[in-house]
Amino acid sequence: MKKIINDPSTVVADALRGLAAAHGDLLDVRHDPAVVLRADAPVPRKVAVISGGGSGHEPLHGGFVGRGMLDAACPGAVFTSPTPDQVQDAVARTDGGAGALLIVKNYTGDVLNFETAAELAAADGVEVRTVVIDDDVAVQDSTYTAGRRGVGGTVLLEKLVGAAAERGVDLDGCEALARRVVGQVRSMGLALTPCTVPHAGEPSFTLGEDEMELGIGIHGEPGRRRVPAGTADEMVRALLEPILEDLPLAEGDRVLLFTNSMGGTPLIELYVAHGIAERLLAERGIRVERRLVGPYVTSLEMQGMSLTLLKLDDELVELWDAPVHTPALRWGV
Amino acid sequence: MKKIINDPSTVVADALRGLAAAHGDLLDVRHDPAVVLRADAPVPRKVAVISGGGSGHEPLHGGFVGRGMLDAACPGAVFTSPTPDQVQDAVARTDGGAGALLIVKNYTGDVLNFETAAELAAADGVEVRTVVIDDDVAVQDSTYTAGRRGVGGTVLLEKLVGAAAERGVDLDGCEALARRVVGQVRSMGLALTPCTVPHAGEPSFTLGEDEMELGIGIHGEPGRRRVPAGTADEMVRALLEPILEDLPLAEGDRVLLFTNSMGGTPLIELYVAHGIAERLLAERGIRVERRLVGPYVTSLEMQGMSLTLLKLDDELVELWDAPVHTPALRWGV
Amino acid sequence: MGCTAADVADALRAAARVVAEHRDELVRLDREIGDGDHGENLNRGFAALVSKLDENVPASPGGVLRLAATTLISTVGGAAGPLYGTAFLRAATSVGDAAELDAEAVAGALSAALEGVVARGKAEVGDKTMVDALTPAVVAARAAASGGVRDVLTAAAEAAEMGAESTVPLVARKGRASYLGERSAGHLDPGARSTSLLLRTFAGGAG
Amino acid sequence: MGCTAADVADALRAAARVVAEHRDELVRLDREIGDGDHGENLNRGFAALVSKLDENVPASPGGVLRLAATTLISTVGGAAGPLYGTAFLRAATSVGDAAELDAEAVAGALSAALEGVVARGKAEVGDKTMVDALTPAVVAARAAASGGVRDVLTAAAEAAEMGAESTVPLVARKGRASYLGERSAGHLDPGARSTSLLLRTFAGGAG
Ligand SMILES: Nc1ncnc2c1ncn2[C@@H]1O[C@H](COP(=O)(O)OP(=O)(O)O)[C@@H](O)[C@H]1O
Ligand SMILES: Nc1ncnc2c1ncn2[C@@H]1O[C@H](COP(=O)(O)OP(=O)(O)O)[C@@H](O)[C@H]1O
Ligand SMILES: [Mg+2]
Ligand SMILES: [Mg+2]
Ligand SMILES: [Mg+2]
Ligand SMILES: [Mg+2]
Repeated sequence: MKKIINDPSTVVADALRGLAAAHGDLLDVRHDPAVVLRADAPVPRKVAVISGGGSGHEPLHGGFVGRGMLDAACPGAVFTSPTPDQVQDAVARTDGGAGALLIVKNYTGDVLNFETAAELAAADGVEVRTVVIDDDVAVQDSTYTAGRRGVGGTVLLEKLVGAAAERGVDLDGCEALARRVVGQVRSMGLALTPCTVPHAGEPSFTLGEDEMELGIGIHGEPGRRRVPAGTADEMVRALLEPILEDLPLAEGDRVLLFTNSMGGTPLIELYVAHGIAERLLAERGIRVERRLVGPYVTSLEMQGMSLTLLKLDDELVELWDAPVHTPALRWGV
Repeated sequence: MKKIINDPSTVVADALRGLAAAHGDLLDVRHDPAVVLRADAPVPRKVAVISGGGSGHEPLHGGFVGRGMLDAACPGAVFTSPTPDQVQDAVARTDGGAGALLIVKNYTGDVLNFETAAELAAADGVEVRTVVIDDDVAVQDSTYTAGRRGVGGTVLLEKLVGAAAERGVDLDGCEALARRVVGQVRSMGLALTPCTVPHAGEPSFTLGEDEMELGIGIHGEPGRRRVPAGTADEMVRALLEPILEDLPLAEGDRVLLFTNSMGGTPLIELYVAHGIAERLLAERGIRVERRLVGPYVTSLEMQGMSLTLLKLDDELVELWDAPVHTPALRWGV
Repeated sequence: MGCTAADVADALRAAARVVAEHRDELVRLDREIGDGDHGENLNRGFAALVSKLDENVPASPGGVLRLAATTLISTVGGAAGPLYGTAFLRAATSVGDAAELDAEAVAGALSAALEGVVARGKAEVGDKTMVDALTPAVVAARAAASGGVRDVLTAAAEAAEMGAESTVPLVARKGRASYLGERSAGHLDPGARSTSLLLRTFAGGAG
Repeated sequence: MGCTAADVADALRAAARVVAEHRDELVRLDREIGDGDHGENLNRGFAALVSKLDENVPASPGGVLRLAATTLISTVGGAAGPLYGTAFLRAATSVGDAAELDAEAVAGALSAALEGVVARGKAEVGDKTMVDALTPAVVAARAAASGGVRDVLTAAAEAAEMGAESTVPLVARKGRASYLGERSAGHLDPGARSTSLLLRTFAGGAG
C-alpha cells in the first residue's frame, strides 16, 4: 500500500486539517468530535441541512459544506459511519431555530448511528427529521438485503435541499422536497480496480486484467457481478440500462445526468463516458438539461465510474441553478 | 490495460464530445482541427489567451477555457503536443483584433509546434507572442537538458494572464505579466504509481511496492530519482525543499500554494499533503494567502502529487481573485 | 462467587487485548464480504474503553457495562458501534445497580443484549449477522443458569462459536454483506466472529 | 536511373508499412526514456500521408516530399512532427522541381534535411537524438554520391544504423529523455531508431 498518509489511524484528522487550511474562508472544521461546519453557522431561522458518513468519498460530504448546500458534515473513519455524538454536535452547532434535516445514506451503520443521534438531538430540544437516500439500483430484492445503498444521488439531494433551505423553505418543505428527490433519482456504478482502505492495507478485492465489478457501492465492497470489462460503450450501457428500467422515463422527459468518477479514473475517460451517456439518452428522446461530471462521490483511489439520473422539473432546475459556494461545488457566487 | 475508452485512436475526439456535451454553455468544441473555444469567441478588442498541449492532463487545458482564463485550448493526442494547424486555427477563431498570447509548456515538441504555429498566425496577420513556462525544479543542469518542464504552474499562469486579458490589458502588458509569473512560480512532483497511455497499453514505468519516483513530469516519464516512498511528511518535504531552494522566499513573503493530484490520488490524501505543506510553510514564516487543491494538472490515472508555489503581490492576488468561469475553475460569477 | 465491577472491567480489558490480536483477522473477514473495517472499528472502540477504565472503574457491574456502551457508541461507528453499544446498554439496564452478578443475572444480561441487537438491527437467525452467534449463546446461557457464572459464560461461548461457524454457508440478508447476494455464501460473518471471540474471552476471564 | 515522383511516393508508402510494423517497438523505446508515443505519432502521420498519396501523387519528387512535410507537420505532433516535417520540407526545397533525382540530388536532399533538423532542434551529435543517426548518414551519402541513387541511400542507411546504435550508451541532452539524466544511458534513442528505419526502407525501395 502506497499512500500519501502519515498514519492510517490519523488520516481523517490529518485530511481535515488540510481541508481547514485550504478552505478557511468557507469552513469551520472542528475535531473531537469531528465536524465540518459552515463558517457562518448557525444561520438564524434557516433549516440546518446536515449529512455525514464514512470518509474516503471526498469531496462528499465535507466538500459540500457551505452556502446553498450543507450546514455541517460529520466525517467518520474511512468507510465507517460517524458516531452519534458527532451528529449531535453538528445539530447543536448549526441549529438556527428552524430545525435540522439529516441526510443519511442507506447503510445499516449510517442509519443506526444517525437514528441514535436524532434521538439525542431531539432530547436537546431541536426538531430533527431524517431522510434516507437509497438510489443505487444495483441492489435488487430489497426484502432480502439491507436495502438499496445511498450513492451518487446524495450529492444532488444535498445540493437541492441545501438550496431550498437557503431560500427559507421550512423543515416540512425541506423534508418533502428531499423525499421527492429520493423518489426520482437512481444510480449505478462499476469498478475497474479495487481500492485500499488505509487501515486494512490490502485491496478490497482483486480483479483480473479484463474484468470489472458491476454494481459496486462506494465502500470498496465487491459488486453484484463480475463481468468482462469491454468498451466504454458497453460499460455505459451496463450502467444506464438498469437505471432506466428502474426509473421509467418517457420521451421528452427532462433529466440531470451525473457522470461520476470513483476517484482513480482520469477525467479524459470520464468525458468519454459522459459523451456516450448523452448520446444514448438522446437516442431515447430523453432531454439532458443539467449535468455534473467529475469525481464527487468517490471510493478512495478506485478506478471506475457511476451514472446518476435525476428526473427534473422546473422547481428542481431552479434549485439546481441556485447559488452554491462550497469547496467542491460553486456557482452563482 | 483497463480503461473507459472505446478505441485508443479516438479517445481524444471521444472525450472532446463529452466535454462539449457537458459544457455546451461555456465551450465551442471543434474537430478537424481539434480546438476548444470559448463559446463567445472572438471577444472584440481582447487579447486572445491560447494554450494547448498533449491530452491526458485534464482538466488542463480544455477545462480552463472560458471567461477570465483561456480563449482557446489545442488538445494534442495523449501526451503529444498539438500540431501547428490546430494552434493556427485557434488563433484565427479567437482573434479579437488585440493579438494573441500563446502559453507553451517547455517541451521540445510543444515549443517546436507552437513556434511553427506562431509563424503561420503571423503570416495570417495576427500579432502573436509566445511565453514558455518552465516551472519544474526537478530538472537541473538545464544546459545539459531540454530545460525545465512546464507543469503545475501552467494553470496559475493561465488564470492570471486570462484575468488580465479579460480586464483589457494589452498584448504587451499580458506578455510582461506572463514573463513575471513564469519568473516566480516553481513546482515539483512525485509519482507513487505509473500511468498507462492508451495507445501504448503498458504502464509507463514500473515501481516497487515501497518506491516512489521523485521529480516526475506530467507525461508518465520516469523521474530523476527513485526513492523509498516514506510518509506523507517526508513526501511533502521532498517536494517543498527543492522548490524553496530554487525560489528564495523570505519570512513574511506571500505565496499561493497549489497542491495538485496527478490524477489517481484521492482527495483525502491530497488534503493530508496540503495540511502538511501549510504547516511547513508556516514554520518558515511564509504566508500562504491563496491556495488551490485538487486534480488540475494530471497525468492520466497516475497516483502522486505535485506542489507549486507562486510568489504573490497585490496585483497577482487581485488577478487571482478576479472572476473566472470555466469547466474546472469557477468563482465570482 | 458472583461477578464484581472489577471482574467485568477485567473481562473488558481482556476483550480489548483479544480484539487487538484479532484485528487483522476481523478486517480480512470484513474485506471479503463487507468493507474491511470491522476489526479496526472494534479495536478503536475497545482501546478507548481501556483508556476510560484506566481513569476510573465505575462502582457497579452495571456502571462498567454502561461505560462500555457509551464508549463503544461514540467511538466505533459503522453497524457494529450502535449494535454492540445497544447490547451493552441493555445488559447494563438488565443488571441494575447490583454489586455482584450471579449466573442468573449474567444470563439475563446476555438475553437483554440480544433483544437490544434485534431491536436495533431487525436481523433474524439465518441472516448471517452477529445475531447468529448471540442467539444460540443466549439459549445455552439460560440452560446453564442453574450453575455458576463461569458455566453460563462457557456455555454461551461454545454455542456462539458454533453459531458463528453456521454463518459460513449462509447468504447474507442484513448488513453490507447482503449487497453481495449469493456471493456472500462461503464466508464467516465478521460480526458473528467478533461476538464469539468476546464471549470466549468473557468465559475465560469470568470468576 | 534517377528517382521519379512515383519512386519517392513508393518509398514513402514502404516507409509507412515499416513504421506500422515497428510502431510497438518505437513506442516501447520511447516508453523507456520518453513518453511512449513516438511509434504512435509516426504511424498516425505516415498513415495520413498514404491516404493523401492515394488521392493524388504530386508531379515532381519535390512535390511529393513537400506533401510529406505538410502532412507530417499537421498530423504527427510532438518533437518528431516538426523535426521530420522540417527535414522533408528542406529536402523538398533542395531538390526544387526536378522531374528526376540523381545521386547528387539525393545526397543534397539528405544534407538539407539534416540542416533543417539541426536548425529547428539545435541538437549536436552526441545529444542522443535523431541527429546521431542522420549526421553519419549524410557524411556517408556524400561520399557515395559519385555512384547511383541506391548506393547513396544504402551508404546512408548503413551509417544511420551505426549512428543509431551509438546512442545507446549516451546520456541524453535534448528532448524528453534529457530529463532522465544519467538514467537515459543504456537505451536506444527512439528518434534515431526511426531515422535509421526510414533510411533503410528508402535504400531498399530506391531505383
Ligand atoms: N442489521 C443487523 N443486525 C445485526 N447485526 C448486523 C446487522 N448489520 C450488520 N450487522 C453485523 O455487523 C457486522 C459488520 O460490522 P462493521 O463492519 O463494524 O460495520 P459496517 O458494516 O458498517 O462496516 C456484520 O458482520 C454483522 O455481523
Ligand atoms: N532537439 C531535438 N533535436 C533533434 N531530435 C530531437 C530533439 N528532441 C527530440 N528529438 C528526437 O525526437 C524523438 C522523440 O520524438 P517523439 O516521441 O515523437 O516526441 P516527444 O518527445 O514530443 O514525445 C527523440 O527520440 C529524439 O530522437
Ligand atoms: Mg464500515
Ligand atoms: Mg510526446
Ligand atoms: Mg465493515
Ligand atoms: Mg515521445
